[in-house]
Amino acid sequence: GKDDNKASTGDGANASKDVCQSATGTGPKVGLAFDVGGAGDRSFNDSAIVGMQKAADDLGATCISATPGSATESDEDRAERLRTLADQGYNPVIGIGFIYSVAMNTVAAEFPETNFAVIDGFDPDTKPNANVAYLGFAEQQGSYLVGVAAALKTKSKTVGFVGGTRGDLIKKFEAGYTAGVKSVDKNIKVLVTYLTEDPNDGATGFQNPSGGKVAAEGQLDKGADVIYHASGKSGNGVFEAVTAAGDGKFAIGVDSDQYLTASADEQPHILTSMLKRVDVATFNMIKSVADGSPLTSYTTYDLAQDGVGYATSGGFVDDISAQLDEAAAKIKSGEIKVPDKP
Amino acid sequence: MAQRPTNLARRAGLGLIAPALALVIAAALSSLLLVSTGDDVGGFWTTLTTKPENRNIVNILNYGLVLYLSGIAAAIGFRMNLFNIGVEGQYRIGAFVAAVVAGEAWLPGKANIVLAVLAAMVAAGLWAGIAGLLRVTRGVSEVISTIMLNAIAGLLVGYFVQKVGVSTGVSRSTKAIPEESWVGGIKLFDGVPTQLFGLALLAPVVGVVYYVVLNKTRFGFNLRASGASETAAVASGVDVKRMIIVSMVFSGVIAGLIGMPTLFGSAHNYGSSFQTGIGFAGIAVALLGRNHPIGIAFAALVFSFLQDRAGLLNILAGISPEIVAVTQGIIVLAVVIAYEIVRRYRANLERAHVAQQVEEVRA
Amino acid sequence: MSVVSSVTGPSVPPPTEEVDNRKRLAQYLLIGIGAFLLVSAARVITGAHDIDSAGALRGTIVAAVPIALAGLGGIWSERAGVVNIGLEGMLVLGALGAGYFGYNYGIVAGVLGGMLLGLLGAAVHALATVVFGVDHIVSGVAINIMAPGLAAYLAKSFFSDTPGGGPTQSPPLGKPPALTIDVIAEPAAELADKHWFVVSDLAAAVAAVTREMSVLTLLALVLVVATSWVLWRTAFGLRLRSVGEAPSAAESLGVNVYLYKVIGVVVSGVLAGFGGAYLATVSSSGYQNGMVNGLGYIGLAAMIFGNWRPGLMLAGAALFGYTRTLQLRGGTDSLHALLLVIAVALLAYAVYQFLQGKRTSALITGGFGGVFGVWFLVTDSVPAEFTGMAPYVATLFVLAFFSQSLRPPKADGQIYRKGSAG
Amino acid sequence: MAAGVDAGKATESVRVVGITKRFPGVVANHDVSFAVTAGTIHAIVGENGAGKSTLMKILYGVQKPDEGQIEVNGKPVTLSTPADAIAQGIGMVFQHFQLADNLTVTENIVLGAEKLHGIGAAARAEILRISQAYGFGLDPDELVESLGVGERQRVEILKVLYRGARIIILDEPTAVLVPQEVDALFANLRELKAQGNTLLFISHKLDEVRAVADAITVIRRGTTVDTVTPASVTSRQLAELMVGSELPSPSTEESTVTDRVLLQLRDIEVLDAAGRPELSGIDLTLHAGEVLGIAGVEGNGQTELVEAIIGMRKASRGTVTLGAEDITTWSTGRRRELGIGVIPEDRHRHGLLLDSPLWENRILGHQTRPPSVRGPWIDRSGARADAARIIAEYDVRTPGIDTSARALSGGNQQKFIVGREMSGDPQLLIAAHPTRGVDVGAQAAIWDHIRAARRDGLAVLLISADLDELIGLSDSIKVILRGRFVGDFDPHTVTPEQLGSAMTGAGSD
Ligand SMILES: Nc1ncnc2c1ncn2[C@@H]1O[C@H](COP(=O)(O)OP(=O)(O)OP(=O)(O)O)[C@@H](O)[C@H]1O
Ligand SMILES: Nc1ncnc2c1ncn2[C@@H]1O[C@H](COP(=O)(O)OP(=O)(O)OP(=O)(O)O)[C@@H](O)[C@H]1O
Ligand SMILES: [Mg+2]
Ligand SMILES: [Mg+2]
Repeated sequence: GKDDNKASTGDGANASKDVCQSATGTGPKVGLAFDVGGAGDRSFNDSAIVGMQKAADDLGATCISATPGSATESDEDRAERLRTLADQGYNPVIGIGFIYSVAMNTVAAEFPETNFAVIDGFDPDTKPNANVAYLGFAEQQGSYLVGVAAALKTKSKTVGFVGGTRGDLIKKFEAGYTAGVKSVDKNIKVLVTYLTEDPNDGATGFQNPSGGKVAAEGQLDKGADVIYHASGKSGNGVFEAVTAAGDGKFAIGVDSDQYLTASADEQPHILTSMLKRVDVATFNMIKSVADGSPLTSYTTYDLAQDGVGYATSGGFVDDISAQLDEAAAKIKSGEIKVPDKP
Repeated sequence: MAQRPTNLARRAGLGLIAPALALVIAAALSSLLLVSTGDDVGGFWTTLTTKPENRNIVNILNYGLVLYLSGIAAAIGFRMNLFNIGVEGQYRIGAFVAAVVAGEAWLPGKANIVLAVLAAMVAAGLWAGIAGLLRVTRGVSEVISTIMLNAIAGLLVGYFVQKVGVSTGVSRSTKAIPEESWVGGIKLFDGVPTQLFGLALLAPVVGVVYYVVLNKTRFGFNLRASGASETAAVASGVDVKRMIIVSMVFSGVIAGLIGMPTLFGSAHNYGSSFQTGIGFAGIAVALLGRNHPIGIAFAALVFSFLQDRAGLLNILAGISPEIVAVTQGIIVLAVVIAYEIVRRYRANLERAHVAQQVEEVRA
Repeated sequence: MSVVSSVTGPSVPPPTEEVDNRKRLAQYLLIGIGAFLLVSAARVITGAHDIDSAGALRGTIVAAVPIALAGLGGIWSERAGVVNIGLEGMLVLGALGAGYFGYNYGIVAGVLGGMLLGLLGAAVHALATVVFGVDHIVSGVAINIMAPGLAAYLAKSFFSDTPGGGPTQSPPLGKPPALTIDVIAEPAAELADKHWFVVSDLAAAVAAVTREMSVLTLLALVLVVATSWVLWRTAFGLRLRSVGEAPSAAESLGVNVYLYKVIGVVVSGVLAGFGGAYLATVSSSGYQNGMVNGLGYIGLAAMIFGNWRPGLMLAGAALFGYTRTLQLRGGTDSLHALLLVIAVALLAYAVYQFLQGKRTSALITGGFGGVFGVWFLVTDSVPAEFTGMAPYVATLFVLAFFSQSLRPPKADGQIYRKGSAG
Repeated sequence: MAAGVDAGKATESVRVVGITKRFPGVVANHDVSFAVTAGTIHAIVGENGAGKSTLMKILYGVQKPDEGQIEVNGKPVTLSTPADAIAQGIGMVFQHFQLADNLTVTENIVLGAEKLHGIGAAARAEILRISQAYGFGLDPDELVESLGVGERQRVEILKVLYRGARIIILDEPTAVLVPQEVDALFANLRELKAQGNTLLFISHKLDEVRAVADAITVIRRGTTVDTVTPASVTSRQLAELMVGSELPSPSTEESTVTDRVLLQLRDIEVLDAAGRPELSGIDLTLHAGEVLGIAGVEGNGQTELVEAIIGMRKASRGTVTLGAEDITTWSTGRRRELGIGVIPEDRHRHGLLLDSPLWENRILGHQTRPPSVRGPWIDRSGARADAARIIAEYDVRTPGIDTSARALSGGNQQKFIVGREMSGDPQLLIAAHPTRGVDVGAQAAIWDHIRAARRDGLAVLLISADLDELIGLSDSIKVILRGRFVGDFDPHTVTPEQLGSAMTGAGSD
């Protein structure tokens, strides 16, 4: 259905009122372990909090959130965080970000009674973990859709992609986006820039607005008029550059509906956002525990399950929603197989 | 002469007063900050003062020993008046190379470990050697070169992980080390999930070697002499250029070991969740420990302890854990200031003593 | 007496400072012009027009300014004899200050606030190093540990619940005023797009500085010039430098050593704070945790690169900013074109060395020049994976080839105690 | 007797009464009282560590006295910083020059006195004027780092004159000067005196003190012993006033020179960074049991000569042979192993690890030889034992071998270095200014040790600015000028004046 893909969420405004302070239910006690930065990123992490909020409202869930103090953490530190949460009787314990995969693999074995989940996670070894759910997303599918949007909106036949760190995760975004663009017009040029090659250097990749700005300016100067970013907060720089470039130049947000959190003068330039429904994944995990049938092993949230999608806020894509939904339908039906590697 | 024993007694006392004083200052300032932002001071202190659980003790030891290696690596440079900021890059090069070598498992079982560790030492040593070479041949300040080499190391490793790495879901890492080449942990407590990294025992060994080489050998003397007074060293026949390169390389060789305990003890591959920043922490640890093998050990434990508690702070006390970085910084400053005050006082004692002797001899 | 002095006096009186400076200036000018022609030629030959496009140059300026401000801070502090590794931390504090004051009291207050927090960081450094005589590096490192933690901690209490902001980032800040002179910028831009030899390059440069030129950028440039004037042309500067060269001599002439050291450190903090504010307002649109990410160290490197002098320091910062910008602008082809520039430059330098009679070094330089030349010829772009290293490798190469005889202030990093004159 | 003190107040430009200065544990000055008549040259003498420099530093406001008053021109004053002293018209030339190498002569002079003539052309002109008035011949724009010792001292004096000081203190100004320079200096002093200035100066060289001073105050162990007029005392009596001991004078016993050639330099050339020769055509032959003295104005290649012999500088031409070995290409380390002992010119930079204990300093320069090392290992006990031996044999005044070198007075530091370089039986001893700034007692001891070494068949290369020392100790003397040897002299016949003129190129050869 059409509306599923358009449902907008990840409204950062919610991030501010901390659900873990307010919630007072009798439902599941949820332990949320974030990566550096944590709640309030108006994106990925806050999307999880939105899901948590829903669980608090619908299931009476309560929660505690734990965040690292420094970016220089080891898997031991992460494991200890998860342990402490499990130890305190939180269940489920959800790691927000694949960075928790290794730690989760260690700790899950220690607490067989607790249910764990890792967003974007994976099992680093060959021993399957009975009590861990790996909640992945078909980012390439969502990216494909915004790629189609970009292709339909570009006048200069040149679009751009700005990635944080060059790693398999972000490559999925690039691959889907490029495929989407090419599906509309093979001749549209896709400029690709990554802010760093060092996958362990999140700061340069995802907390680097000035870098994102320069990268976007470079692509704009090369004629790009739509730029999709998968670079966390570096995206702020992309928005800034695109806004400065003036009318007819657009940026595409990522993870949550970034139109809603953009400043007033940036909003006219935010074409859409690739929605990664971390909130859905989070809520489902909590619900599954509440229902006594906890999720385990791999679940991929794709278009079909409303796990990814695109945002319509601002109404810039209303005129092309037909094409977008058609593409979405084809993907769901499997008619289109979206590549997840460039 | 008469007051000499009292002097000694006072010196001994001073040695203990300094750190205590420092910790008090640090505590006071951190509390002040917490109060000023309306955070739960009580919670902060209960978290920091309650005895860590056994598994936390193990974690603290693990990280502390790793930090110790890093601290020694930095200290070698410092003793030679070389400001080697490059431990971070050398550590990552070493860890990556070891991970690849061990992952390829050209040799069976334990031999594989030895080969990988040696590879790490060599790779990191050579990487550090670049800075030394640039310094002696081209007069490039090691401060610049190591800063640049850190960045290059990160990018190189990142690139090669993408190239040779295997995909694990959404990220890449080097091939996993075969199980027979893992280094089992050492069980400190029963019923505790965490164990002491087997290779963490490298730390004390390195510490002893560091101490012996530096204080008991000709080489160590030359190194310290070059650090204390380059001119005097040259005049007395020390080949300072050689010493610069050698000490840079040694510093790197130790830096190469930093990643080993984790690599063989828990991670078993080099991936995107492999810890960064240990090299920089090592600089602080070395300075806090005044480049002395024992001092560095204390410093490493303090840092590791705070790091561990930081993880709990916002679960148990709802305090944002960044405060711990502030505490660490304050501790470093407070300690060196306290030590400086004591040092001056001691210098006076000694000078007084000298003069007193001089007077006696004259009289 | 005259006899004696004629003996002890060196047979060839060394060139005076004046002449020295003028010669140096001329040299740099020549090198600059040469480089410019070279780049222009490379651009025309390779068609990699982004190598000195207005956008690239503008990006370079914006990238270089924070580095240069940190480096300038370093010069003030180390000329007064206090090593300042803490610049990194002071940048962070500056960025936070800009975020807090900028959001609450407007952009001007923001910049001033950045300077203020930088100053506070420096005050700690001054207290530790000058008053307590603590090892300068220890104090600096401590500040670099503290500052990011403090910033992140305070950011949480400053910016949570702010519209458009969050626990890890300030709300978007207003932009400081920027100058655009369309009457010049427009035609210049057009001319630049013609891609003519030299002309278009000049035009691009003009266009770069006439559009969206932030007043903060201009202020930064003014500060660089002002610094070299104050430190090398005024009595105050003489005293400050003397404190870094020979504190006990200074004290024996009635100069208040501590005072000037403190001033040097404090000014360096203010400059670094300004750099942080620039990051948060011009380079990007607000404060954000982790946004400084090592720039302070790069600034330190720029200072050493510049041999503790503002002019060369600026060159170092520019070199870094330029290569970093090319990379971020996806400059696989621009960097490829740069290979040609490097190759020719090295070969030219090799010839120069040869004429100087330095056969072996000429051979080595020439060898490298050849390598780069071949690399340029056999490839048609630098793999994107490697472009990230450009800034760092470039810096190392420049230092390695034009290896300087560094001349840090003589008492740099030494701890001075009152009353040890004589 | 007590010339200064009795003179009428009106004509006194400086009077100190009951000055006491205690340093942690040391009484540097104890109840020091004396007065300086305006327009006179007043000398202060006393052994190392007697408290002369401290007293002067107090007069110049560098250090505050614990007790006592200071009167300048009849008015009581408190001098808590040099600025105060300068304001009172006091200027001081320190024992260890206070100059910034990396600044120009002008910058060094105007520093702190920028108010007077700014820092630009006006100041430069004023400096030139003074420089010419006193025949200093200084180039205002030159970097101090490129100046020789004599010039540096003239810069120091110019600093004082530039500020219009009327009371001028000079702490051991002649220690580093050759006779001609000393004469020139004294000429300047007399001229300054003639213009009504008051001068206070310190020296260990009692003859010159008597030659120039109007009054002499003797300090022993921090207190004023007496103030006398030169006419009323002999140098010998002065020395006895100072130390209660006789004034020693260097003198060789019968020659012990053998015909065994030990050190041989052939046509040595050393170039500086810019490729200009610092040494050229140096030929030298040194026999076992011979003391070869090198005379020369500082900065004419003595330092380079030493560095070329011990391998710190690579000779661009020529050969160095020690005994049978051609050591031209050897490293410093190997050369010293072969048995070269060095008493360096700058003990603080080249001779000691100031912050290391004495026993570790014993190892310095002997890292490859017992008793301080065994194979690759440091022989701690060996080194400690031998350090203790040195302290005993060479009368180094220190509480023990664990004391840091910095805490010793320069004289004692020097004695320790001499002892160290004598051990490990060297064949060649290079002694550069072995007794500079060392008091008469210590001087005598060091001279004895050099003679002893000579008797034991060592070859000694003696470099000194103290011509009496050279003449007294050497078997033959070479004069070095602008990096070349310009004359050989027989110490038994040559006079300091002859040497001096050869050193300054004014000589007939
Ligand atoms: N800054 C100081 N701190 C502690 N003690 C000092 C200091 N300066 C001097 N002293 C003490 O005061 C005594 C006098 O020192 P001073 O330098 O005045 O001797 P001096 O007469 O100048 O000797 P010399 O003839 O070698 O110059 C020294 O023996 C030393 O013990
Ligand atoms: N800043 C200081 N701190 C402590 N002691 C000092 C200081 N300056 C001088 N002294 C002491 O003063 C005494 C004499 O100092 P001084 O330097 O005058 O010795 P010296 O014999 O004159 O050596 P030199 O001839 O090299 O100056 C020494 O014992 C030294 O320890
Ligand atoms: Mg003295
Ligand atoms: Mg002396």
